[in-house]
Amino acid sequence: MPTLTMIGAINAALSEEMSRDERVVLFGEDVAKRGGVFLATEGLQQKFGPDRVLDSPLSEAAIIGAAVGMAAHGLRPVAEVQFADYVFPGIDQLFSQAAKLRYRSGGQFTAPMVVRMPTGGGVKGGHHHSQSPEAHFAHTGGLKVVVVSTPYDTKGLLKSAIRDDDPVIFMEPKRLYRAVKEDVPGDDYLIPIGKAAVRREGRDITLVSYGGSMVETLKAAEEMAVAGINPEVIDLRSVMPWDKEAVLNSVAKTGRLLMISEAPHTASIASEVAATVSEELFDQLYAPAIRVTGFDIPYPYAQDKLYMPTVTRILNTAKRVLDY
Amino acid sequence: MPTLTMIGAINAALSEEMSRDERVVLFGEDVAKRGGVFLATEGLQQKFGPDRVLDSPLSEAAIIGAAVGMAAHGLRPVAEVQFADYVFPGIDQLFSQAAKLRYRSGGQFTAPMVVRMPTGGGVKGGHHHSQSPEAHFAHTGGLKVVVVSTPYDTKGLLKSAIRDDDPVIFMEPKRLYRAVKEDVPGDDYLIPIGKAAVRREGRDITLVSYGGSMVETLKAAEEMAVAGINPEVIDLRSVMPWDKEAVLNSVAKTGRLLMISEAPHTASIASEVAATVSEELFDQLYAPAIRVTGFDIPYPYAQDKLYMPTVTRILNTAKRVLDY
Amino acid sequence: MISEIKDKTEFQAFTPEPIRVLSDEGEWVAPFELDLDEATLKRFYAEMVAARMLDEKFIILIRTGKTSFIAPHAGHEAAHVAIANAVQKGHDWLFPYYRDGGLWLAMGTPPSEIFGQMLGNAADPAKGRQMPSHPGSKPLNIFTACSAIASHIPPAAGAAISMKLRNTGQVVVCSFGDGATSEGDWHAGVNFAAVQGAPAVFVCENNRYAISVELTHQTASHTVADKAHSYGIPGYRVDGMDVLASYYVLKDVVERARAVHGTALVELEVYRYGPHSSADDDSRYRPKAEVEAAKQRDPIIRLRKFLERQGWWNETAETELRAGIAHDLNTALEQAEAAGEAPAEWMFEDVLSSRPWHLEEQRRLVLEELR
Amino acid sequence: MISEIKDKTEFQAFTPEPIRVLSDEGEWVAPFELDLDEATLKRFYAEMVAARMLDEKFIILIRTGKTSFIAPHAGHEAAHVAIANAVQKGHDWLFPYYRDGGLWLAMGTPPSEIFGQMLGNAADPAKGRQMPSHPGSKPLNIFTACSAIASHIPPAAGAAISMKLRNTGQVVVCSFGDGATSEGDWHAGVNFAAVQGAPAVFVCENNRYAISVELTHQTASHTVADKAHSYGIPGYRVDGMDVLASYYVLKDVVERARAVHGTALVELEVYRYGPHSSADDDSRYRPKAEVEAAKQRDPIIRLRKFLERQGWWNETAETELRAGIAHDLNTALEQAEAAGEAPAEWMFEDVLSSRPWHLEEQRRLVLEELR
Ligand SMILES: Cc1ncc(C[n+]2csc(CCOP(=O)(O)OP(=O)(O)O)c2C)c(N)n1
Ligand SMILES: Cc1ncc(C[n+]2csc(CCOP(=O)(O)OP(=O)(O)O)c2C)c(N)n1
Ligand SMILES: [Mg+2]
Ligand SMILES: [Mg+2]
Repeated sequence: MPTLTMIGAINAALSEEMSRDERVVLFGEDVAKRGGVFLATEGLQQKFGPDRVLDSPLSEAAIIGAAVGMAAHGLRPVAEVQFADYVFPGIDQLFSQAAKLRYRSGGQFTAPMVVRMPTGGGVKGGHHHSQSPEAHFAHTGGLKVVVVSTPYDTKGLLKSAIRDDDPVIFMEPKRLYRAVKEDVPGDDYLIPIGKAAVRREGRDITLVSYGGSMVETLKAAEEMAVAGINPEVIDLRSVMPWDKEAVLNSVAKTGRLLMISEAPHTASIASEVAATVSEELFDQLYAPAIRVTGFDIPYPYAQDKLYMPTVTRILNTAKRVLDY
Repeated sequence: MPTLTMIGAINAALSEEMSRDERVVLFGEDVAKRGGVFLATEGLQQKFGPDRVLDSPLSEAAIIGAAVGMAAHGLRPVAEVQFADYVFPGIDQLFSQAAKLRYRSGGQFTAPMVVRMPTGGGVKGGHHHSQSPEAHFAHTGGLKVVVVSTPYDTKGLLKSAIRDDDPVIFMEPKRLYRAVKEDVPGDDYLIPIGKAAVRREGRDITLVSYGGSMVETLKAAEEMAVAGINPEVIDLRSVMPWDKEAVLNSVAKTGRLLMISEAPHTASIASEVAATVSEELFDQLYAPAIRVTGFDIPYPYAQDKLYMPTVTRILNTAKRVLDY
Repeated sequence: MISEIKDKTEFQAFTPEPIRVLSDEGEWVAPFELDLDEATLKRFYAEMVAARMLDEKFIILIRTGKTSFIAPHAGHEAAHVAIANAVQKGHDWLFPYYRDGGLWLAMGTPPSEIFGQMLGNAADPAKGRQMPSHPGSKPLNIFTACSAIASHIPPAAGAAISMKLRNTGQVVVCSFGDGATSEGDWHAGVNFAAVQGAPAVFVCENNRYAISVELTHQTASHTVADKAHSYGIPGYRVDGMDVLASYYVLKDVVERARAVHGTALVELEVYRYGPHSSADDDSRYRPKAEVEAAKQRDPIIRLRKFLERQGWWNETAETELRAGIAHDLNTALEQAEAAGEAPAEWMFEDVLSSRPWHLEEQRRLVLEELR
Repeated sequence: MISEIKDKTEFQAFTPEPIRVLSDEGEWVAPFELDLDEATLKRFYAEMVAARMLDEKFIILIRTGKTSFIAPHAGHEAAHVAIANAVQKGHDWLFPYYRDGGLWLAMGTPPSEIFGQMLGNAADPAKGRQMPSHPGSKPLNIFTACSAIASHIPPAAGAAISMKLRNTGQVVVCSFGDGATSEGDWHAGVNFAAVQGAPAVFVCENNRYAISVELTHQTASHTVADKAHSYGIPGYRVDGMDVLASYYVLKDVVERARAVHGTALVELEVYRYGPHSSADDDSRYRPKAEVEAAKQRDPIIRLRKFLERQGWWNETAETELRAGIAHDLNTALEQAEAAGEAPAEWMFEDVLSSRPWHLEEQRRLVLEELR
């Protein structure tokens, strides 16, 4: 079994899906000749030719919007937005066109497309190479939203996204691109969109996270384990739809929820999970559901690491939940 | 004291602020010659001349972005986006420029500007004349967000917004534009951004809402009162920052929260308020904090009224909270 | 395929004056010979009259409270009929906008479906999801219109790129107003199509107003056609109230797009006789005299004069034509009305390809409330 | 004021070839006489050398791990120096982008501030908030750069409209790359400025690449200058590695903008010698030979040859100049380094004009953690 980084897993998924289905095309800024600024699409233009892997002009509206038209016309486009922060010049195409096409046409036209984007902080990228905009997508009916955290999941989820009949936003925490290698089967496998993964079983507290913050969450969990606490760790993997069942089952068992995400605090996925758990497990919670999140400020360059939930911050907050 | 509709209050606030401060300029699609599609700016070009009230080209990016440049250069622009749904082609200007200018320049440049927009449903406007995008703004550090519900507040809050040193998104529920008239003082008064209003005092349950849904919330409160229940009703008025203190004080008293908003459910202002209250008043809640919201679907034309929280839906849900 | 292109070298890009074939009085003024037969010209005429009568019907729908919104298209009929006749129906793709009522009809959409959409009821193939005046039809490859101005331009570019990549022999024709050209997405979409050499024809129905905003406040470019320079594509300026000029230019450009994967911009100079929409009062921003002057260029009267000159039309034909259309429209409206309201359950369909738990919960909440 | 404009009618918009004043060999090729004195030309030269040496310093910062990102500007120096000398410093406003390192310096920004920004430390007047290579300075009216490509175009338009509405006699000069012209916001901003007749000069530093994407994949327009047609404004195509051509055209255009509230587009044809950024490897997408060929047009060597021809420059002057600049830059860097890290408390400043409860809570959380 090959061991791959997340970048390798993306490349493998794209390559396999392009071989399997000739309707799959890739495009975006720098994806073709250069193979992407992170080299996620390296070698694919050579392999599949310039009609299947295209460099687009520098316009996210053109990229996302063209994907809608291609998808409606029968292709299976995988568009790349170079950084999640740059989705905003194209977000009307996601919201007004991609998300609403099936609905507004009464199911006549659809937009089966994937928009890949490197997301999150921790790479000294400042305001515009660090943001985590998943809440915007999840708040907009008609989109699915995946945020990966492991190479194995990345391959299986990207393949599912490409085969999905809905527009899927596929978010790749850039600080994990080459952070770890893991065994990734060379053959075809799918991971369903909407299903969380239990990364660690436990009974004292449920830590729910996804994407880049899974790293600190798992580290914090290990430290807790050393201290004799037994946390359960859930990786949401999809944030729209998110796996309520998995989360509720776990919290019903532990009675405590700590929700961790590096996205800004207010009106976030973390808010949603915390509010839902608080509502549905009102009688089963031993402590308030608490969030450790990014802050409601532009992402700072100088305090790059401090913006995201640190292991210390997770542990401090977990202590509040556990001691409640 | 003149009695004014919300439209009248907007017009009065703009006119007074323009008289008071010659740096205040207005622009947007159809605001000048036509006086706005809802006539909010009627007569102002005649009064203040074509250099202070401008028709812009049809581009929200141009409108919002130009406001940033004008504000940085020393004007106090009040830009209009014709419908909140159309903020998305210009949202990168809000997020990348307006929201981050003060921060990224280390406080050297600022963007004291107001972006007015008619928001919300109930006018048979379908997907693109009905949305309530406030969560997107509140999730983005560097912006303030006001959603008005009465003519009196509208005048006082719009004046505060114009005088504010930060970019303020000023959201006007279009179904309330001419719904009621009320006494609005002809002289200068301000309502602070960030302060909620208690619309009805009570002790059995706290109903928190804002904007258009205040109508149904207050109606539901009346029906509850008839049935012998005594609800407290809070109008947030600002959703960023929102008045946590006012909400917590009320729920600490009633022990029950029903949060009502017509914006989509997931990762919303309602999620934020429910999550925060659940966290901070864990021991004082008699029942789970529950949300009645819009749905996670494109806004439908045919079921225009059904999309928004109806009085029935509010009452049904309140019953669940009260009977818990 | 290239050999099939009829090369009307008379049609130059970037002409200082709009290209015309018929004068306001219906005289032939083109430097080439008529090569369309009587039947075709009569069809153009009938389609324009039907478009106008559809518009009149829309106005009645509003007056009688049967619909909540219309975007009057009287004055745009020549543009609509020219586009419909320049494409291969059901093969090429259209990306229209809300003011394309006449195009929707001329493409062959059953009028009962049009009325269904206007009523937002169960007769609407789009299930009452959008405001009235938002054309769309999968069988006819009419990409369902979206209210957000110019947001359909990048998707139109994408469909055309798909046609080129897969060499399907199809063409995209995408229409929009003059105001739309100011949006960033308009620029982004046209640029992407052009740089890919995608078979897309972008058609501006330039009525010189975006609601109340005059073209001179919209852009300082001399013509809309001039904007084509920005993308290295030809830009044609055409009298859009001259159905023959519009048709000839569009046909030529569409076939060239098909043959050589060429992108083009066509500006059709039209005028909207009515207000912007049923929510508008155009007397606030434009003088009545201007409207009356524009009507002197009326596309229907102009073609009728030409037909009469040819001896191909008379009052009897006119009466018959109008009676036939009136009957068809009335029947279709009755049929649509009979379908009844869009069921509430439709509200939660077609959001995604299947219904996740959260939509299932939200749906149940509404259905319980209705029970 | 209009009478003050020196009317160099030699400078035509939309020329088929780029406007040049000096040949690659430093010969005068313009159809008008030199009217700049020795001191001015020497200043242009010194500023270009300083710009180049700043770029070299940036490369050292990256190599030594002192900064995390640079956007090399070697090859763009003539553009930067021309812009800085065409404006009234501290009166006019600049809206630069990340590749304007040389402009930042030529405008008179203290090099210690530049290095402070590059280090993101306490010496940065912008408090370490952004990635390196993001110029800005309130005292110099340099609108702080934003990474989001073309997002500064609408604000630049807005500032220019403000200047016109209030008749301040100021001009906006806004610079960006060739890739930026594809963004919707570019179009929206230029269009708004042009239709308002705002005193804005939009300057494209066209280095023919947007990271790896060649201009031919960016747009099919013949030149960037041609895009001006879309807005009814003049578009000038200039050899941007010819500092005199760039200066003369910009000066002319800036003064015209000031006098008649005119908007214009100026395309400066440059080349970037280095990779796109410290994160790039340009050998993946462009041949070394192309880079070497571009260097034959080097703006610094070219002006030096001209100066030498005039008898105004020699090796001694060169050595002195470089030693002086090196000393200044080194001193400035030391000074900046000495300032130390940006304090963590800065993280929660300047988000809003005051700190609401939620930011106060978030700030406390971080400060507690650090304690
Ligand atoms: C993105 C967006 N902004 C604003 C509007 C509101 N609006 C609807 S139609 C219109 C004017 C459009 O004018 P034009 O493109 O010339 O088309 P016309 O109606 O004249 O045919 C405006 C501003 C919108 N629908 N979409
Ligand atoms: C909106 C946006 N999309 C994508 C990027 C990523 N990006 C950074 S620089 C760049 C290329 C810019 O090229 P150009 O405008 O020609 O300027 P140059 O770097 O060549 O000077 C891209 C795609 C960005 N910064 N902003
Ligand atoms: Mg128009
Ligand atoms: Mg470039």
